[in-house]
Parts: sequence; structure tokens; C-alpha cells
Amino acid sequence: MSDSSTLTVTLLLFAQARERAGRSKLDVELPRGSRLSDALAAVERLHPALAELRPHLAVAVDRRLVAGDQVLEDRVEIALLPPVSGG
Amino acid sequence: MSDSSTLTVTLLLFAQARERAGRSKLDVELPRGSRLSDALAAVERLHPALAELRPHLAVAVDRRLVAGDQVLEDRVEIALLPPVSGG
Amino acid sequence: MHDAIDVATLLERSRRPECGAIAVFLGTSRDHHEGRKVKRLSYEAYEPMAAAALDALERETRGRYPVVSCHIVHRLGEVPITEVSVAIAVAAEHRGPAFEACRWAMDELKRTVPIWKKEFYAEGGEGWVEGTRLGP
Amino acid sequence: MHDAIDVATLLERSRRPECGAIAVFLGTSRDHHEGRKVKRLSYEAYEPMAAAALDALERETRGRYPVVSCHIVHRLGEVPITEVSVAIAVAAEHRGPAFEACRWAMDELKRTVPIWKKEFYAEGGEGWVEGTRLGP
Repeated sequence: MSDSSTLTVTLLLFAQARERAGRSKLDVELPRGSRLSDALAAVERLHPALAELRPHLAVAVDRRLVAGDQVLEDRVEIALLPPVSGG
Repeated sequence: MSDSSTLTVTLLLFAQARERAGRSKLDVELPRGSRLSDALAAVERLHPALAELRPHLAVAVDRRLVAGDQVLEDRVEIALLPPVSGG
Repeated sequence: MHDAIDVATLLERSRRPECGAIAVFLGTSRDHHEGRKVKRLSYEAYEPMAAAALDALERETRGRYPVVSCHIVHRLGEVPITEVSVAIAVAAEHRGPAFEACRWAMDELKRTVPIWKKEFYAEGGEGWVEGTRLGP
Repeated sequence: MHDAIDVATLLERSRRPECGAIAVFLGTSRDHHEGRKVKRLSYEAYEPMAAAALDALERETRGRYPVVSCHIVHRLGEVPITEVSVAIAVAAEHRGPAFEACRWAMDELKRTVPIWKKEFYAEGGEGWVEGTRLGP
């Protein structure tokens, strides 16, 4: 549990992002008021190999694709989505 | 069997042609040297209800569509083919 | 050609290691036509000529499009509402040609194969579906 | 989404009295890609988002084209060569819209659904298939 001055978000990593990080999921604790870009910067500090992929990623918050740099709620799920290739 | 001065052709009737004639097949004996148009005229004399359909029919001789008014060989199979609607 | 079409077998025959796409068309007996309720449908063919025309159409489809296989089956006789009257399966490396070839083959079938469809109407009466004159 | 796709059931669900046409697309695992021999293929998804995206795509296809039904299934995990990775079945009164809707849905699926394909090459090595960036 995060105390009142922090929030915790879950990051989900898929495909190349998962392989570069060597994991599919991690929780990150951030100061309250943090934005999406802060969460992405935090995960890149932990897994620098992700940085190169960043320009190609789409990002979903709670399963919805987002474009802007929104302020994060506690407990949201942030997914890093490489270019898709289903079919 | 036709003697040497005549030939016999088989006419096959499909769909509307079959229904108008009330039969699916008939043999017609014609003088040697007769043409396709003679065979069609002969079947229309026997089954006048076919005449109205004539402009809409395609004709196959031995399962091959024909355009011209060819001289008939003995024993060929002439098919009267209304507009098709498979599928 | 008088039995129900075995679509599963048609699809099995279309699965190939070198192909990434199978486009399939199924024509099914529909319960209405031009505003009239149809209670049954029946197909008649000049069978040997229709079989040869379907074979030729399979070959021509393969020649005209970059596809690996094309299988076409048409059912004759009565085809109950919702059942399959015609099935076309085209397998190809890529989906674009598979779709295009499948659609072309179906359009061509309606234009070139000596098969006739008759409808029997719910309110009574029957009629041959208006078709296309075969051209040599 | 991890089992073999049951195409027969998909087709059964697409048969409707008011429909005369079912257009179907099957994507199958292909043994080569851009000149390299592929020995196996595996799909990964953000499963809840992919399931929602496929549902939305079915609805959008029905909204955009005059079709009666659209069913889409995607398989995940390893899909052996020649087996079906994705199936789309579109039923409609007429074949034109069925073909168009089926093709559109497949193009859209490749663009909008969070699924990733990985190839394992016969000569060794592996790679994620180059894809399309999702847009919000």
C-alpha cells in the first residue's frame, strides 16, 4: 500500500517491451501528482533497454489508449504496447 | 438410327426451356446438311412455347457454347440454356 | 453435387504451409428475394457442362491471381433456407489476392456456369431467378 | 483464446435465414516471411484489451456495412504452421457488403488490436513481426 503522499501504478509490458525488461509486470511507486511521463521515466530508469523502444510504443491506461500526459490516479494499470501485428 | 440422308440430334432443355416444353430431352431427325438454326426451328415447331424464350437462350453443342449457325454433325447434343443464376 | 456441401473438407484442402490466408465465400439459401418471402430454393444444372465450367473457373482463378489454390463446390437440387448452395475457398500467401480472387470467382460463377435457381414463394407461386445470358 | 479456433461453430453461428452470403477470412500460420523460413509462430496479447477491441471491431463492422453478423476470433500462444490464427465471418443479405466488411475488419484488426506475432526461424533466431503503432 502507498501512503497518502505517494501512489502506486502497475506497468504491463508486452512483446519486445517485455523481452527488453525481462519481465511482464512491475509496480512503481511515485509521488502523488505524478504524470504518465513520470511513470514511463521511472520504468526506463529500472530497465534502460526500454528507452530505445519508447518512440514506437503506444500507451494504455486502464486499457484505454492515451495520447496526452495525464496526471495519474492511484492503482491505474499502464500498458506499454509495441507496434501490433495480429492476424 | 438415322439413314444416310438424315441425321439425328439430341436436344437438352433446362430450367424455363424445360418447363415450357414439358420435357428435358428430345431427339430430332433432320436432313443431312442441316444447321443449328434448323434444329432450333424444329424444336420450336414441336413446342411453340419455346419461341418466346429464344432471344434469351444460349446454345451449347456438345457442351461447348456456340455463336454461329454451324452445320450439324450426326448425334451431337444441343443444349438450350436460359440465362444462368447459380450461386 | 446433390448432397450438402462439406465445408470442413473444403477448408482442410485449402490449408497449405506456404499460405497465410484463406478467403472463403459461402452462398446460403435466403428466405426472401426482391420483397417476396421465399420458402424453398432449388438448383438445376447442365451437370457435365457445369462441372467442366467450375473446373475451368478454378484454373482460371489460379492463373489470374497470385493464389495457390481455388476450390469451388455448388450444390444442386433443393437447398433448404440457411444451408450452403455454393462454397469457394481460395488460399494464398497474402490476404489481398485471396479476397480478390474469391470475389472474382464468385462473380464469374454467376455469369458463366450453367446452373439455374428456382424460388418457391410463401404466398404461392414460383419463379426462375433472373439471370445472365451465357456468352460463348 | 489459446485453443484451436473452432471454425465450424463460427460458420454455424453465421447462418441466418435472412442472409444469402457469408464471407470468411482465415489467417493461417505460414512457413516463410520476407524470404526466411519460419518453423513456428506464436501470438501474445494484452488479453482483456484485445478481447474488448475485437468486440468493438465486430460492432463497428456491423455499423459500417449493411451486414447482419460479424464474428471474429483470434488464437494466442503457439499456432502451428497451417493452423488458423484468426477467423472472421461476416453474414449479409448480399455478397458485396459481406466481402467488403470481412476485408475491412481484417485490415482493421491488424491496425487496432493489441496482439503481437513472433516468428522463430528455421536457420535459428526469432523476431517480432514489424507492426503498426496503435493510435488513440
